[in-house]
Amino acid sequence: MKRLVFRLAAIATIGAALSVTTESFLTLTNLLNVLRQASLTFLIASGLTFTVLTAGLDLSVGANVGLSACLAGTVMQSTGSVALGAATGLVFGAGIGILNGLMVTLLRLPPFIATYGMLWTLNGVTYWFMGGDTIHGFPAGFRALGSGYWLGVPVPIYLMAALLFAGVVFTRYTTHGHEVFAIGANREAARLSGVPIRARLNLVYVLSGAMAGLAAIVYLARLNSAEADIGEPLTLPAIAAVLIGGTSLFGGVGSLLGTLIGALTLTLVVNGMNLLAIDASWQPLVTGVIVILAVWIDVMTRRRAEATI
Amino acid sequence: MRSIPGIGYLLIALVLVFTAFGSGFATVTNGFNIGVQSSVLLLLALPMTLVIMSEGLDLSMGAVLSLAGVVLATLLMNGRSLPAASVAAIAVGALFGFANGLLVVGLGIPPFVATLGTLGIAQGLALVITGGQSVVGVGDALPALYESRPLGLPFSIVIALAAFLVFRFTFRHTPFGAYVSAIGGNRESLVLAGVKANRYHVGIYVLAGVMAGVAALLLTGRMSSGHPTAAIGMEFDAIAAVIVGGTSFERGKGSLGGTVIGVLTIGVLKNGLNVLEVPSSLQVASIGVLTIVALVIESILEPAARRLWRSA
Amino acid sequence: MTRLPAFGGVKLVARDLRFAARCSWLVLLTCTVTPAILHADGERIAVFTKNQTNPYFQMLRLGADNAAKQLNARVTHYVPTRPDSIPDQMSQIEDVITKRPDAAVFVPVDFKAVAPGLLKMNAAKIPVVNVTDRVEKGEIVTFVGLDDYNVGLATARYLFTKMNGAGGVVILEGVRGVQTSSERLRGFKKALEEFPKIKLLASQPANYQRLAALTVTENLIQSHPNINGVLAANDSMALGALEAFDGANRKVLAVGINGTKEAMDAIKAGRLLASGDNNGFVQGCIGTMAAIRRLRNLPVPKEVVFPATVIDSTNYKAYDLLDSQRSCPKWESVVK
Amino acid sequence: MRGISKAFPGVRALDRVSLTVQAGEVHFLLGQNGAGKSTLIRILCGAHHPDEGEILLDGVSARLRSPADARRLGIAVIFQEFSLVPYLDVAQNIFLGREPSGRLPGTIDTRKMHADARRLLDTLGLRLDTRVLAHQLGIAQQQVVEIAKALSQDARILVMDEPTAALSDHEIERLFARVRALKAAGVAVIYISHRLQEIAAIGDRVTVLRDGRNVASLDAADATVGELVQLMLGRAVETTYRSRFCERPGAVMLAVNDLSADNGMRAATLSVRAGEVVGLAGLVGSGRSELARAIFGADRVVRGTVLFEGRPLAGGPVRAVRAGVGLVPENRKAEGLALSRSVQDNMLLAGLKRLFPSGWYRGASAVRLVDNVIARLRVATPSRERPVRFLSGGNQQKVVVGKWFVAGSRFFIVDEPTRGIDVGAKAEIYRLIEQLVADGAAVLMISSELAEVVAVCDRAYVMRDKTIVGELVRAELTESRILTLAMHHA
Repeated sequence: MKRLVFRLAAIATIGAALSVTTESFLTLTNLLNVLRQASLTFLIASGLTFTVLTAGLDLSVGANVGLSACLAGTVMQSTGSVALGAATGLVFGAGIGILNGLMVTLLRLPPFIATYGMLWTLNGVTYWFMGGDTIHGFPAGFRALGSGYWLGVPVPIYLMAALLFAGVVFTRYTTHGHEVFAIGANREAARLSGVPIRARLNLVYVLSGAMAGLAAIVYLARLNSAEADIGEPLTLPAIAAVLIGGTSLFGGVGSLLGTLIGALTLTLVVNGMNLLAIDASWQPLVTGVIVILAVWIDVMTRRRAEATI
Repeated sequence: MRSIPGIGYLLIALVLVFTAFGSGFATVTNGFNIGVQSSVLLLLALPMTLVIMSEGLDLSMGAVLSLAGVVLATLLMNGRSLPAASVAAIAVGALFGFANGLLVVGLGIPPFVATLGTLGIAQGLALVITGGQSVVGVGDALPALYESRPLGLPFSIVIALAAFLVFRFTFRHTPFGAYVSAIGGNRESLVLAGVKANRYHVGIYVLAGVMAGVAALLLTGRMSSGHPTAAIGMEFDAIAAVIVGGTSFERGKGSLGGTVIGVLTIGVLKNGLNVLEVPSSLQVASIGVLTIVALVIESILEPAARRLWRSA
Repeated sequence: MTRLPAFGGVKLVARDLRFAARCSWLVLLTCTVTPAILHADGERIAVFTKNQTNPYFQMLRLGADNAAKQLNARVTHYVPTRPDSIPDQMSQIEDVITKRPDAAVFVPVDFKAVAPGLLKMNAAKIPVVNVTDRVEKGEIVTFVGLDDYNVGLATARYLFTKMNGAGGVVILEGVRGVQTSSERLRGFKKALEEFPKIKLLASQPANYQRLAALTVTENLIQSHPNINGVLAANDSMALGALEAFDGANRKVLAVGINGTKEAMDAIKAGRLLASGDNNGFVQGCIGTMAAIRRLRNLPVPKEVVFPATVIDSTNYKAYDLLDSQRSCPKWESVVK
Repeated sequence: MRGISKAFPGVRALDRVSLTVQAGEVHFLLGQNGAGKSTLIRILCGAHHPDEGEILLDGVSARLRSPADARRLGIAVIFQEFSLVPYLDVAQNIFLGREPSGRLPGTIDTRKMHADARRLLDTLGLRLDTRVLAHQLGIAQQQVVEIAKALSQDARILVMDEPTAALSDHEIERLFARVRALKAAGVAVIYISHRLQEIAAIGDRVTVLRDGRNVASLDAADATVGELVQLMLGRAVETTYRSRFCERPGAVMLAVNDLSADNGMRAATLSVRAGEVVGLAGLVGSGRSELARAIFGADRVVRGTVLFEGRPLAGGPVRAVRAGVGLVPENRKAEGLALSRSVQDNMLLAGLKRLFPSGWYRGASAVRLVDNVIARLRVATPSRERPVRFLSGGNQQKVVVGKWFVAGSRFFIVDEPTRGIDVGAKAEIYRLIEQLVADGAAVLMISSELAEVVAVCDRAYVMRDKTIVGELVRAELTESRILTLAMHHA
């Protein structure tokens, strides 16, 4: 818990600084706007958190969102049924997750190189499949999922809350959740305690893929169109959110609440930069610095912890 | 490492297929085309081989190359001499290489996250310096050098060959090559042998940065301008070439010769697909699939060697 | 209804392989048969475009295909593997030169950086028609494209008049450093000078991407409650901005440029006010026709610049066609 | 080396140990596992730093801060775990860090390096192409290359840790000839081995360590095997090992028949009955842990069968745990516990499937069970939330055993249960084992402490060269019988 308090304090300071410098920051609509943007990053980052908990990583989430959104959009257009389209997106997202899982478990490939190869393969397939076309014009009801309001609160925020709840239940109140943490903390000890390593790793990568599929549907609704390069700018912020949230790359330590806080922190910074009219080309620089800072803190806390063994 | 890795046969097969189907593929000019196009990639893939052999990864090479190119072009535009501007570009590369080294070796940050961070920083700097514009007016010293044909070969091919020979010499005939394999294979024994392992480990990343600077010379000469996002994504082709060439992530297994074959395989694949007029979107997917296939082959061959080792 | 690209894609690949086979057979033939006879028709045109992802270039490629079919020539498309990648386009130019196409329709990724590539094509005596982004150096048969400055100016003027010359407006720029976005921005700024009471609240780049435009606009809405108009450098960004305003339950007058299919639907539905015509399809047609005319030694003007027309709810019908229904206008009707 | 002390969190490895070695002398260093031998060696070669004490070279205090210092001072070490780099060839491995410089500055004279390497290997009687990569070598060949690597440093002090463990008689003879030559050349050799008969062959003096303290230093001539064994074992402080032994063992719980596995162990046959504590004794490298891992399914079985309560046990640890088998691994920190997680999380890990078959984890019942086990095993921890890394060695071991309590295991394989644990906690572990067996469970205990095997086990199997070479029933179970079986050479 100590780690989360430290991160909440960080958000409060950024928020305070912004509210002082721009008067439009501390308005309800802006806060809701930040929450909605953060909820989209959180969608992808939540699935990613599980892979990082097992000391692995899924670099293909961005490309996964791109392909799943295009496929879902195409099916939605041709069959006219939103449900079928959404199902396609989720199924394809999870399917890519299964492929990643198999590469990590059966072929025992280092997770980040396997998913890095998958990232470029998916990019190629999406470009070829779309061939430059875009699919647009989805029914209003569906678009509400992305940009609609319910009781004055943007819909994606409910989705974020539901996902957070499901994630916390999974990590704290299911045996599989505990086993995922154990695999990350000490994989050999978990194996020798009868934890089915392969099954859990596959589960984790399927979750990551499925979350990317879900995010694809929400982006589809929010953007009201499917384009080939929709997923390209999403991978780095998702990884940054997980790391800023305190989930350690070395596995076994972290939480979904932390990832949510990470997503919020990142979105706040970008929102702040926009409000302060800072040129957009500074954003990759700032994100890069934040990622390194977050991981450095993770390494330092880990070193201090290890010193006591 | 001594025998031709399996990928050598794939390269020969590709060449045969493209010669049969693609008209104009098997001509001298097209051969030079492949050579010129692959030379920049080889300059990135050579140091990337050493990085991967030391169980690391450098995602920032593409962005650092673009940044170095932009710095080079800006200096040339303001009238600086070619040698001075070139030294500055290579210095920028070395600086980012050193930063990567510090983050990975000094602070112990996992390599791909550290270099993901520096990628963002290098790309950000390039965008900020140029405001997104490409930098032209680099004068004619660099383009002339690039168009020159020492020994009858295009300049960039000569540079790439020279780089390969230098790397091969240092790898074979100086301790550096053995130490890189030791850092990946059994780092503790290197330390116990009294070698300052950290120094060499940082050196690997500095070398990657320097080569990105050198590659920037070629790319800026080729485009006679610098562009902030010119080489984004090239680091993936470099990593793919190294893996396809048989270098593995564990235990310091690596071969520079294999990497050269990997680079040529990708060069031939791209060129051939162009000559065959296959839709280019398939080209990106084909390189991704090629990498995964190479990884699969390696993981199948590998366990045999790994089991022996574990029982020792 | 958009045709399903998946099947189109497969068809494309099959046709290409057949084409490649035929082509190699053809080359053998040309080595034996004197080349002059061949040039009567069936010329081979190489079409270079910037990326796979922007619908504008997809329209341009369709235009080129349509023109080639009409004039019995053959077209092959070269698109960089990585969107907007300069080295990729350079490599493709070099590869294509070995294939010795009869002519090239060339949309440079970066109008300054790809000059060496153009010079190589000039050296190889391949006539080049420059489309969309005007190249700085190198010989070109003609330039076919839009006067981005004028279309920016006309579109901005249209928006400001609809806002009866008053209120706050936000500009969404394209990819910084690309000629089309800097020219269109210059046009927007010129229009602002003509309407003193229009206040420019903010001007941010959104890289011609819909998602970026959505996020940037959402944030701008927070800091500028009184936005009345959105001036976007292309349709994707305009529609992205509209999504943001929908998300904030607010109405706004928005205009874009390119006249894409999606913009037509939005204008028809009354969501989008207007779109500057930069019809990629017609540019593809005229560019290819110019190349073919040059090969058949027919007169080709130094440049073909389309007038700046603004498409709105009154005249969108002429542009609201399905891809399949579109066909190239006659050369004489466009080139005066 | 005078008055060397070194403590790691939880255990005191060396307590004011002194060792004096003359030039031209082969000095044997004896002691059971965990007696502090390898820690002393790591201090000598600069890998560890002593808490107290100093190292004198030719009477002068030497500054030994890093391996580089050690090498400069002419100290060379052959470690037990191999230090070869897999993808470098033999010559590169031998001269790692000391490559002969070539004509140009900074380059290597590869021809000379390979020639020197071939010469060294010849003196050790190994016909080998020096261009072969290390990962392609057999174990014995790797061992010889390690020795060649140490000899090539023409060191003044040479340390050899179990050099002959995997060598044939012929290769051992060549090695001894080489050692005698070094002795004549004035090199001081520190030789660590369990093969006491080698002392007579080349030894000059012997120093015995036990539990991190000097026990005795004497000339090789007047040291008999029996006397040395007594010194190594010493009279363990009278701890209450076991009150009563099992008279009427129950049904056969575990039956292993002609078992071989991919980790090198081969053709083992043994059985364990309910209520019994069966020992598995043998020297380092005799394959005991490998046998345990094969039974548990941690390593792949190549031949033979494992029957647990009549049913075949195959398919990895998942099936073994579900069937009721528990493994307390030799290396607690690496294979037994997740150090960063709490006592409760560690204890529950193996039993999750059994306690919550539905998959829903109920905190309340979990807490009750863990508190019950903590009380029963008397685990000294301020709270069940405490990360295991802060516990002492003994308590960490109790948490591992507790893990199998929670999983309801009926058969416990314990590998070196009391290693690196202070004497007081050892008695607790023995009481625990007795409690397990009293409840009808069965225990297969691997231990290198012969006194422990004799005092705790109902009967014991002895292993040598990766297979079982004999079984000693209760009556025959004495330390010397075990040792002779374990060391009897060919």
